[in-house]
Amino acid sequence: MGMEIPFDVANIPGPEMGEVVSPEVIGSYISNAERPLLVVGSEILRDKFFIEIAIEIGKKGIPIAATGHSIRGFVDTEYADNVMYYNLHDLTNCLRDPNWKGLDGKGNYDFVIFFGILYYYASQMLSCIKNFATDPLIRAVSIDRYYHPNARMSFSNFTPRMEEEYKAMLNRLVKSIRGRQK
Amino acid sequence: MGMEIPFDVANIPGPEMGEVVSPEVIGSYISNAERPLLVVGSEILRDKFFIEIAIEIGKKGIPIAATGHSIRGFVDTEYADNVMYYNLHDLTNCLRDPNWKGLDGKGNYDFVIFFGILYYYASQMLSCIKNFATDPLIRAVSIDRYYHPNARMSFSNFTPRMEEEYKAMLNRLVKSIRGRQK
Amino acid sequence: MDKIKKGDLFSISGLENVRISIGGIVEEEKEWEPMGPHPMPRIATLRDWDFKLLNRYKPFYAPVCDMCCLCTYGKCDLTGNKKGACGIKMDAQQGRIVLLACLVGCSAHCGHGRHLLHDMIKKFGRDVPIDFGPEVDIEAPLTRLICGIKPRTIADFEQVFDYIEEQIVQLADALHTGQEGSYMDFESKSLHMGMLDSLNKEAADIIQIACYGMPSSLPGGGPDVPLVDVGIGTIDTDKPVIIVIGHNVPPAADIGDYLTENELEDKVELGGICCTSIDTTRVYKKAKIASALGRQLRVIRAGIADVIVIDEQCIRADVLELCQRVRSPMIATNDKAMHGLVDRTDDDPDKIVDDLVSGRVPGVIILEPDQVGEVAVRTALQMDKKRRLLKFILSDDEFKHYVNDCILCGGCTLACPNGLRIGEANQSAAAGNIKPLADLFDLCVGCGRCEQVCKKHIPIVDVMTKAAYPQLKEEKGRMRIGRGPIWDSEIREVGAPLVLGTIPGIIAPIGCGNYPNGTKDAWLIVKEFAERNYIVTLTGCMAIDCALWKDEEGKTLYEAHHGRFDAGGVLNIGSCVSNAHIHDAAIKVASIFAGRPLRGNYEEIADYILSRVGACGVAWGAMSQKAASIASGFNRLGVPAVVGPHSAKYRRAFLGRADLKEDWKLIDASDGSEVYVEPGPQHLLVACETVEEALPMIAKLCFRPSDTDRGRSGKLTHYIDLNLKYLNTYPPDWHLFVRTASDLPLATRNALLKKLEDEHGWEIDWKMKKIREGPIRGYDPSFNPTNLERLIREKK
Amino acid sequence: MDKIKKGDLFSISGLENVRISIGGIVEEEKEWEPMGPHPMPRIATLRDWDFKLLNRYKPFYAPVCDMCCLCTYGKCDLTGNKKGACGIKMDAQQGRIVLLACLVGCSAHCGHGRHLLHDMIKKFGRDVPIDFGPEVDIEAPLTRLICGIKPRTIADFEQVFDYIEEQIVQLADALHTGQEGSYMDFESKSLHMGMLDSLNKEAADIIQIACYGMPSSLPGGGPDVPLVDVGIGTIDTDKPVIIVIGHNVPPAADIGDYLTENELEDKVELGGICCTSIDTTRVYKKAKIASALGRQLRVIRAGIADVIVIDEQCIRADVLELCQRVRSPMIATNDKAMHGLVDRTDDDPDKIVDDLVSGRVPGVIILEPDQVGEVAVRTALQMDKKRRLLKFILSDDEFKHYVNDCILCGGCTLACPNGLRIGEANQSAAAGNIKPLADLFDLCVGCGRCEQVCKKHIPIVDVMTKAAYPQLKEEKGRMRIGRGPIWDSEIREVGAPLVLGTIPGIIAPIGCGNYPNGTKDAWLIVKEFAERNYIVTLTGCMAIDCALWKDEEGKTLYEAHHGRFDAGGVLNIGSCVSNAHIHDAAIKVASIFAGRPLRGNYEEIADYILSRVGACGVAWGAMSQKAASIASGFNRLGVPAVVGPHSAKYRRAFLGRADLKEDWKLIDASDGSEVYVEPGPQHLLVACETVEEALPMIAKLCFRPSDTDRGRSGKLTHYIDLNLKYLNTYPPDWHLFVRTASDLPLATRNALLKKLEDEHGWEIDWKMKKIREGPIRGYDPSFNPTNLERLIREKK
Ligand code: SF4
Ligand code: SF4
Ligand code: SF4
Ligand code: SF4
Ligand code: SF4
Ligand code: SF4
Ligand code: SF4
Ligand code: SF4
Repeated sequence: MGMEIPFDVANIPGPEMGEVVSPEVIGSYISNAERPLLVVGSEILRDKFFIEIAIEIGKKGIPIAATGHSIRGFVDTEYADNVMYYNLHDLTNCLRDPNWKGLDGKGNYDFVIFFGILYYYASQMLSCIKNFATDPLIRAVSIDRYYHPNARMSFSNFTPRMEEEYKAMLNRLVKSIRGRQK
Repeated sequence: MGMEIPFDVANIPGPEMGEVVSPEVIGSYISNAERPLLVVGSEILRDKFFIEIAIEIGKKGIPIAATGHSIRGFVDTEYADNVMYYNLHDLTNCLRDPNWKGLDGKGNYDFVIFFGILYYYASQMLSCIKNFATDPLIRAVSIDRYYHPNARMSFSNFTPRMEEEYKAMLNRLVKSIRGRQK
Repeated sequence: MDKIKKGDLFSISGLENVRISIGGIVEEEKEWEPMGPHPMPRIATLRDWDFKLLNRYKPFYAPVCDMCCLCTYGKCDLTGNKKGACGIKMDAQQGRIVLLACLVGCSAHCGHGRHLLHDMIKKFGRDVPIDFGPEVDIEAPLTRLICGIKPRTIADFEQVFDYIEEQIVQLADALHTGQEGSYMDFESKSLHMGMLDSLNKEAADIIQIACYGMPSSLPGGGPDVPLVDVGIGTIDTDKPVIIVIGHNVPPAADIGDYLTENELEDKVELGGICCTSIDTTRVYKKAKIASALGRQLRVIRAGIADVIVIDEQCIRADVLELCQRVRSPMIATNDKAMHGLVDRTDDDPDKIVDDLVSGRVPGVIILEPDQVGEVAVRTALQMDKKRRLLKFILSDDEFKHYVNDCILCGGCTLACPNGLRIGEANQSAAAGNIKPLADLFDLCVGCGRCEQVCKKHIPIVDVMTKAAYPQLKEEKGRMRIGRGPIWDSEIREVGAPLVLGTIPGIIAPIGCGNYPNGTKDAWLIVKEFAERNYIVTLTGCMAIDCALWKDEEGKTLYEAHHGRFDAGGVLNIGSCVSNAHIHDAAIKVASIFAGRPLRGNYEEIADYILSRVGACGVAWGAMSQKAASIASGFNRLGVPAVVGPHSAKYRRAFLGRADLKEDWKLIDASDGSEVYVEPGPQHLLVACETVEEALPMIAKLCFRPSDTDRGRSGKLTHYIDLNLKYLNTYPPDWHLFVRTASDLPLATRNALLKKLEDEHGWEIDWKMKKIREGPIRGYDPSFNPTNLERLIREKK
Repeated sequence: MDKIKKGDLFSISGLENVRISIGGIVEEEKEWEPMGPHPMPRIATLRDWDFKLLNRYKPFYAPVCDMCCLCTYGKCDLTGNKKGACGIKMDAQQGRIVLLACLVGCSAHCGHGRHLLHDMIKKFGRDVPIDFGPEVDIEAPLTRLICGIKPRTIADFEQVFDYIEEQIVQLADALHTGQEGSYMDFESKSLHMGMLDSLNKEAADIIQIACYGMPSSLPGGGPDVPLVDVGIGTIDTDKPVIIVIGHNVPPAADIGDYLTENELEDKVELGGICCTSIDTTRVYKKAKIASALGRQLRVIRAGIADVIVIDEQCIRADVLELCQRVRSPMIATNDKAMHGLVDRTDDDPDKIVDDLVSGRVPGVIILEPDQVGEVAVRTALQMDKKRRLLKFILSDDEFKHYVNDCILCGGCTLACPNGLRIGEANQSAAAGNIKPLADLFDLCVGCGRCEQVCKKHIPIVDVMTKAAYPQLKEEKGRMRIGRGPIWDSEIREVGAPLVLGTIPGIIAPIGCGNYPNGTKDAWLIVKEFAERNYIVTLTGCMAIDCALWKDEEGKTLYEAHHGRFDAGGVLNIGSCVSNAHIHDAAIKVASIFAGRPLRGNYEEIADYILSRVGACGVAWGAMSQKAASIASGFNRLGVPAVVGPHSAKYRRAFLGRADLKEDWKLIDASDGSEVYVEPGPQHLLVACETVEEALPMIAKLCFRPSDTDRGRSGKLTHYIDLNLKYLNTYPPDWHLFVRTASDLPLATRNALLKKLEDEHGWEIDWKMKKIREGPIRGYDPSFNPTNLERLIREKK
């Protein structure tokens, strides 16, 4: 069980709650994943920094599903490589289907990173993945400034005062991801 | 939040879950309590050792409410000092009333120790105390071989193989309680 | 009257264009009884009565969860009686959850009853008379009491269900986010729901008794109902076996009919699980009871069924998967539980049987009960041949393999609702001693949670079953079939002794099998009270489970005791819905013995029962939402209940405070004076940790302010005696129930007087053998206790 | 017919002893329409239709909790789709919870409707005719469709509620532990519940329109309904103020009557919160709308009410405590929400007023609506004087003190459902900049959770209100009063453009105010679609909230747009129950425009709507259980809905898979051929993260297979345009909706053809400006899409 308080304090789902881990742990999981996917939400638009982080992750060969209206951020930055709008509900629904072909038609993913998505909506989608995307297992993690109990792994809560620490974490994360063939 | 798995794995009540602590911590709380109360249940009858522990605690000046059919253990051991049968539901109902007069007519308690009570029944009563006996605050703890999330403080789970360790914990607990005027 | 019936259409000249349907034919009402003050009470009608109860027996809450997740403002954290986003506090939220449980429970009975009524009207017509023979005049006490209706035919229950359904929906409305804010009002609503549920049950059981000619006071009924076989061991697996599961008997009845008509009664076994099995024995003589709910998983997994027929309620949600595992085709017969199957109602039976037998489909839905018999029986006959060689009990080798595989990780124990220590038992078995494992069999409630978490994929339930197999094969009990209503003539006999207290009480063990310690507790409870000359009335799973055990002479309790509603009787009233007859018995005491008006007069009758009828429900294994509403129904009528420790998870109890004098103020109806009385009954709903604690508690909750001294001395005897026997000590509160020396049992009077003097500081007049000072009140034989001001005859 | 009415009693010679009550007068049915295949459908009746929907729009589950706590076998851990002790798996359990939510929601409407009917019959008699004036012939489309009944008077709705109540209870039965095991069947049951709920709402609104003469197609109704004031700022606090809260209008109507009769209309303010306020404006001209649910806490705490009258639903559970805090006496008028108060129905008004004004009691219960007016008004008049000097808005000093006290611990943020960063805003305010705090006011949903956890005991809500006070005082909007039914004549006008697609769709923003980002989203949604010539039909809190904002010219959307059911209209249909008229409009398109039979013909009509009527519900702030059942009701009828992100906590969505060709197979009813179509509508129930995402999604869900090319090109225009506007890019799936070149908007056709060629590899015949290869299907103007085999006219 996690030791952190969920960002929404009553968001205690049950016996299985995500671990709080360092960026490097997540980075290493991403590096070792067969088919990782980065799912970004509209909160990445609150600061150019976050779009850049997403793009940096994308540049390491990781496809991006842009949910909410986050796609604006990529369009505005003119990054169009391997990024695609998807509704988050729709995307999660696809993820739970082992036969889904993925964004590239090559199959489903095994490691999913949530980034910049409205807390409670993200939490519910993580819950779906945790409970139903089990065979084969999809690991879903969060790299947001919230503790996400429904994620397998998550950072802890950051207050606005800790914004710089959080940004540093994201930089560490990017650094720890091994680039891959796209 | 606790780090232990509840003995009943789905017994996750919410954001406030008891701490796992050492016998000495509980002992010191008991020692410093204004009016502590030991509540024992029928599981103390499974081994004479547990009755003796209860009696030793009782001898430190702490009154005992014997719930379930645990009173048999005291009668058989001929310990009758400050021990009284009480139905656990009834007792908890009294505890949540700030105006209750207590077993001795001198008023309600501020620190309640659960010992040897059927896990799930105890858990519910601890939940009642946690949620409703808040003004003035009653701290209820468990010294059973189970992790009790609804208790303020609790031991962790012991398997039957760890019976000796558990007994040693109880001995340490007894030792750490300061005796008081009865 | 023959010519016009409800539902009829006729025309009136001048109105040819209009068809007029008859809604109801109302016979002159004066005929039987004038209407009381509260016919068809709505939510607020009996609220004053509820608040009287609730002020004495204050709702006690123990949350199972500190959060609320009922709307998307949430989840909300209510820990420490905080408010959620909608403003609800933890206490009200708990009341709301209790109301929700009662809603689901009450709806289950109502849904079942209404469904049954539709089917019965379709099969037998609207005019099936309600006539239970010469010994039952008051055919439907709850219906009269609550609705003010005297039902003549089954169709008269339509208006009863109309009323109940409307009220259920009104109460469900109150569950919505942003409605009720007071836990007291939530509880009043739960009590209302409970009362409706009692009415449901009466209606449902009366309808099925009337339509199927189930036992009543006709010959062979009542105390004389026959015994049937109970237990997995009684099912003859050499024959094709049909197992019915659930609560709604028509499909099973149709199977019985088909077997009879086709002279297959001795060739095919018809066994059942849960209440359907009890009711099947009431309609089909050769039916057997395989088990109560607690063994359901294991009976199915044992693979004895060549076909399984489910109807509604208390069916494992994974029944289809379980059936597939042992290749038992399944027939679902009710729209409430369709399990994703294809609806084959009205399809050709040949095709259905063929699809089932070939395994092309794992099961089918047949919603017409009268189409079930043929398909079930023909499928069973064919499946029996196909399944004969299949083995579902583990082989010795498999067993050994599994117990050896166990790594004692303890995962199963943490998953087990009863915290059973399976790993250690496996270890013993691996070392050659299977007893610990076999012993777990009865402690296990058969839920299957353990297996799912075992990292070694040990089929724990099968392993346990294997270890217990020798004893399981010998699980052969006997039970009376459900007798239905208590006779008016019986009430006439026992009315006085009950109210005066000389029959110490009616003990009603009812409901499910979520026992803390196995089925034997059920047996012990019945035995203890029957032997002490209480009247023991059982229904549902407890009625089944207590039949599994035998005394030294090999007799079950049903065999060792008579079946009369009289001292020492052990009565199986029937399935869960039949427990309405226990309410009815209490109501009839008030009506027949005490002459209280019945019609639309709930409050007065409940007040009477609370003060005078020493009845106590026991739901030792209460588990379901139905149990929640059943208990609430008993409670509103003034009948307390003792429940097992799992029931603390119902979240709410009704506990009296013996230490608060003000809570025990009654009125003497004779003169309006206020009387402080002993706390009798002390609680309305209380859990005990162990059966040893429950036995004296049950006895205690039989005290009533109206007890005569003779009655009180009898009750005291049992109360003290059960304490001494099971707790090795006197109860700390026995003196509260002493009003006068003659309240004390003669045999021990002196010793008890001495104790009162020594331990409680009472003043005893030793010469007169009288108590001078001490009791809460003296004994006044003319005391006419009530809680209702309006019943005061003459203000002093 | 005058002489015999339902409920009448008369005698027949020879049967003097018997009274016959008339149950229902059934006029010759042929009169209007022959009965269709499914009158009064039961659980299993429309299951095939449900399974069709569910196989295309597969239930998607996102648990809010991984455990189940519904019975005492539990809690059970279902994580990872494990089974509970009863055998239920996580997926079925989620379906069960959804059914539970729908049950509570549907019961709320049914409980309300039935209650209203009782009160209305009592007040106005059974014979109030259902007559909505010359423009409305099909008075009750859902009632005709589902029940096969054509209601003539309000009493005819008794049988409608009888039917609904019976079905609700049947469905509640299925919630019991050990019933349904398949999530598909749970969802079919939820859809059934949703359908019943739509019927509830229609019945309730028709009854109140009929009894109170609310706007319909009589003069001054329909598009011509007047505007009323909306917003806290519109309440004149210099007068005595009465605030009504809830959903059941009779008590408020009685207040209006009393004010009118006593010529107090200009002396006393009658304002309301939630749906009661909307309905009050439909019966009392001078009524104002203080706010929707999201501001309820703050309106009460602002202390503007001299008396608060609650009825049922969407009332804060702590309303009594809130009232006491600002010394507003409270009158509870409904047995579903009694808040522990004393029932004073039938008591002397003088005494009640005196008790309330003196503060002897914090509130009273008055269950007779017609007794409420006098007490409420007289109390308000007296309280106004007493309360005049009280101040409930923080002083500048208090405000400063509190914001300075904040230690930025973040506790409030963790407690806040929207995660609002209050601490930082306090910090700004302490430093002199109150804007961040004031800005939070609209983002806050007014739940009060933050305050309870603040260790510094900062009254956060009051602090925020203080900061926003200047803008709050200016919160003055205008809204059309609820117009009720869409006229048949309007349908005749728009039927063809809607089905052909030239009016791009009906957008129905409905329901609660649990917005992720404040009320302005509601405004934006309405504005965007109204300006694009969609028909925008609103009800409930969204109808209120969108009225709070104004354009540059100071006009609200209701002022800037007409109120006709026609392109570009912005219609307030009414309170939540009024949204049945949106179903009705879709049904009438099928019936009036397409001539489909209506009576008892749900499946065919739903099939028609799903394939041809481009309607989309928007419940951007959906929060309650009612919203769950409302959405399910729309969905079963074939209308998709877009919901806000909080709605992911409803646990279930209905999502189509554009990538699975097999899911989009339709039948051409003309010849029975199978046609693979574009995914339109792609989802039945889907959440969007932000309003920017929702706008294109709503447009997308208006595609229908039946669109003509002209219609399709219009829809495509808006879909692409909204994507470009809010997401800065083309939608990745726009090409799926292109069947032929003429589907493409003329203005951009070439560019789009180029994109199809370049980006999607389609083959374009550039000479003919035609598409040679690429689309899922070609455009066939004679295509007659259906999902129902039985509708095939002639098999090819
Ligand atoms: S109330 Fe039950 S379902 Fe809801 S969060 Fe708590 S345990 Fe989970
Ligand atoms: S019903 Fe109330 S307490 Fe429960 S989740 Fe909704 S707002 Fe929170
Ligand atoms: S099946 Fe029996 S042993 Fe296994 S978890 Fe359930 S009660 Fe425990
Ligand atoms: S979970 Fe399996 S391996 Fe672990 S103790 Fe239980 S039976 Fe043994
Ligand atoms: S007693 Fe309980 S478990 Fe048994 S059949 Fe009845 S409701 Fe089900
Ligand atoms: S209903 Fe089923 S899953 Fe829920 S607590 Fe009961 S046994 Fe467990
Ligand atoms: S009242 Fe407003 S700020 Fe406070 S917790 Fe609720 S939504 Fe958040
Ligand atoms: S909880 Fe109170 S002190 Fe803490 S940040 Fe919020 S307002 Fe400030």
